[in-house]
Amino acid sequence: MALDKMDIAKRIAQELKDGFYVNLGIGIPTLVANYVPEGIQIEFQSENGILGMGPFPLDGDEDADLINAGKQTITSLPGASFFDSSMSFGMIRGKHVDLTILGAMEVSEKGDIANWKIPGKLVKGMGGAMDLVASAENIIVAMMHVNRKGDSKLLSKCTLPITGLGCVKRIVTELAVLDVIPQGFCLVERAPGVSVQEIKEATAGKIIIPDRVPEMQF
Amino acid sequence: MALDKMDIAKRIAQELKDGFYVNLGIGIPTLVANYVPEGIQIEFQSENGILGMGPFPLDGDEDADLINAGKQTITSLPGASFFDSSMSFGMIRGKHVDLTILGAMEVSEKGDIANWKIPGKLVKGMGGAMDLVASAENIIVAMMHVNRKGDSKLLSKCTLPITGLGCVKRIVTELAVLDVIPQGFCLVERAPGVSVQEIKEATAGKIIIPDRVPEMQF
Amino acid sequence: MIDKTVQSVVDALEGVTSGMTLMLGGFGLCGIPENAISELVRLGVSNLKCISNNAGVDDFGLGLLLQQKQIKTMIASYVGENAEFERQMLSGELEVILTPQGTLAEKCRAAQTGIPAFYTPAGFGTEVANGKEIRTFHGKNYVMEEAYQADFAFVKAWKGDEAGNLIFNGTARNFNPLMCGAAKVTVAEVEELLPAGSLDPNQIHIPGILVNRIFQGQNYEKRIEQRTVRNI
Amino acid sequence: MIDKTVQSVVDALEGVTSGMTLMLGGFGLCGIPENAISELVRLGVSNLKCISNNAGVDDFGLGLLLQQKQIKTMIASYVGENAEFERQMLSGELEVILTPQGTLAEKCRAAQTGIPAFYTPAGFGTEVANGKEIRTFHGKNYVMEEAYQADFAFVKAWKGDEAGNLIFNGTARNFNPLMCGAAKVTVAEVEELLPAGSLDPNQIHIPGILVNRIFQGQNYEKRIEQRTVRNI
Repeated sequence: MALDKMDIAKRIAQELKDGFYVNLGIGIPTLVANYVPEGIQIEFQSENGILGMGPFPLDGDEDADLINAGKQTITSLPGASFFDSSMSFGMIRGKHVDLTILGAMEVSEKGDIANWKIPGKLVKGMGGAMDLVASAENIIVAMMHVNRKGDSKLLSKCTLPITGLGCVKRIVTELAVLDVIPQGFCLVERAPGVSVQEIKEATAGKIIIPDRVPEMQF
Repeated sequence: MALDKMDIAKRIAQELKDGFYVNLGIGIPTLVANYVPEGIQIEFQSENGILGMGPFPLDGDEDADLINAGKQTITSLPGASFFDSSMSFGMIRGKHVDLTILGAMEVSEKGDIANWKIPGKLVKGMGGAMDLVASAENIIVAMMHVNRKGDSKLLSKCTLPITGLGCVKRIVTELAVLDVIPQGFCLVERAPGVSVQEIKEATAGKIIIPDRVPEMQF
Repeated sequence: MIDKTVQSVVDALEGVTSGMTLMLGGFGLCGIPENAISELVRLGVSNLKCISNNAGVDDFGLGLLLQQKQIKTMIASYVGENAEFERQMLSGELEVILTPQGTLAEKCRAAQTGIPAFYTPAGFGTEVANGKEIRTFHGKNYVMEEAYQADFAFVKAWKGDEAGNLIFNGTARNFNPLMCGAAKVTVAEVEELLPAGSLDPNQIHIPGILVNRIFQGQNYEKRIEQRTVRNI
Repeated sequence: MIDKTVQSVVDALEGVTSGMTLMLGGFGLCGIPENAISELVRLGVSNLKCISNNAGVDDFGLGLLLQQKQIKTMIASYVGENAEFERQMLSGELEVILTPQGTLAEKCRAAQTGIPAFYTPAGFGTEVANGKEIRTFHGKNYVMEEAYQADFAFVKAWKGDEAGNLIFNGTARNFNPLMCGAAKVTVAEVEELLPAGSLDPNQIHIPGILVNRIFQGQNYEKRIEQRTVRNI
């Protein structure tokens, strides 16, 4: 059975390693913060200028001067720091952030990502996405395998304007975990009950199927 | 009579204008701080990371963490700030410092300055001088008109390795105040009792002598 | 101490005219120069080119200038959440230049610090790099980006002193420090204006040399865009 | 909170080997990483390339490494006040690369923030620009300078916490913040190491993400190079 958004976030949370600084995009990535494995220490960076971001505040504790990149009210944890946007993107470009998790409209088998613009529709802007994907060593995309029209979002080549080239390392969808390798999308894990055939059919780009494709474990 | 170092500093202090941020080099320039005219507000920047530098501390009040670019112990005035070297030279390159006063070994009639290296002798380094002269809009050189061997330091072309090109606006020596103009050194003022002829003889570069050359006023 | 205080927002904005390029601090509605924006509306200056990470919402922040059609060109990284903005952009009344957020920050900082241009990996291979120099360093591709040039920068700080020294609060810091000294004239409005000597020189985020005018702001609304709370 | 503390200077310098490129904070003897320098002497690593604004004095700071002939290449802006340095330089034992002070600072900051290269006016028309790209922006000439690449950065802060957050004091700040995160491994020594949460997040000069190891320094001498006092 295909995963829901919570499950996608839960699966991605397994990628978190002790001591990681992590930047979470808006949408499914934000949910990952709810599933940090026990016993490991993670710090969340929000590119508008905080490291050591905590949970949403309690009702009445909101501070207009303390928000995340999604403009939501947040809190800070002990050991947190605030900084300006230049320092924040300095951390990102300087590869000090260990893991970036973000959404995508399309990913190509070369690891290109498109997630900021649909020509002819309203363009809201790339925000920090282009800086993040151009800089991070370790990028995980959280997205649905197919769009609302039923078309695959894992393509041989992106059709939408590019956000960054050859940068995506791993993709977690409602159907599968896939790695971007030189030959294309390599199927790493299946969602529980989802067949290799289903994933193959939902993937328009070149997909490499190892002999054994384990189910995700939660 | 030729000026002494104190008088050179005193004459340069007349160039200070209300609201100026000023960077003082080592040597005669440092003395300028002692002669800030009454009624004007000046802030001194030291490129190692302080704005609002005050006088030397009283005996016993020295703080190892509070020095100027000459590595001397200093104090800070109300309204002072400390910052890192990147911000400090950002101020300098960004033309936020209004006036730079520094020493020189040679100045050319094009406004080139040489003050960091004598080939064959020990080279101590340029410190912040190259940043300062490349950036400041307003550079005054404080120096002796001739060197110890009696050779002029105001030349048609610098013989020593250059610190910066075409940057010096005004020169104050023990003999005169001169401006660098497109035609060469323009004599602006004479030291009290010093003749135009003396200045002319001490100047190897092209010198322009206006009809009237007033004596400096103190 | 060089005194940078002006008595009112009216004095603070003296010299602002139509057609100018303005920098405005803030991320979303967080840390925006509310007083300066109100005064820009009152002045009615138009044909402005605004550099700001976002464009406000319909009835707050830069949205107030959009309502009056005072902005001709908007340079930002993200411009959602604003229906009037959308209408003007789609009708062609408003020119929009979208810039990656980190590049926008660095272009401000470059202007502040006298760096005319720098290289960044952001935008390589995208339409953002069109017409820009591409260069390889250590096997990776970078785009050359130039410093902004602006007439006025409007920033909002938490505390400030008469010497123009500024301290920001929380994530309201964002682009504000980078815009100080990045334009010909920098105007800072503060929630609390203090005598020189009140702030610890170690804790000053922006030294007064980068600020031309400072004034005590009034009636801050500090609107929250996405009030989000937890239940436990 | 990600804990960056190590128990001793020995642990802090684990992995330092001969031939490495090291960044060392400080201006003159102000704000230098005294403990790290002592440990480098004890380790006896040699053939080092050191990036530091100055080279210490004969018997303190980087002068201690020079005494043991551990430095092969010195990148600095000013190297006076050191007779042994002079002797090694003149004899050709020591290679010296002199760099304008602001350029040195910005090359560190570029390494910290993932900017591979930038343009600066400093050094144009001088031997510092030899072999470097020259470029004109808005009618003025600039030199292209690249980010440093270093193995270890050793910095000294005033206060720090377990998360690696740092606060510097006075002009002992200088190059220290810019070297944090500018090398593969950043080691911070502090006069006072505090539990996470002890420092105001608004007042942190360098966030812990830019520091890999932090330790409580010992026996700071904090020598003054030019003790200068006034008489009144």
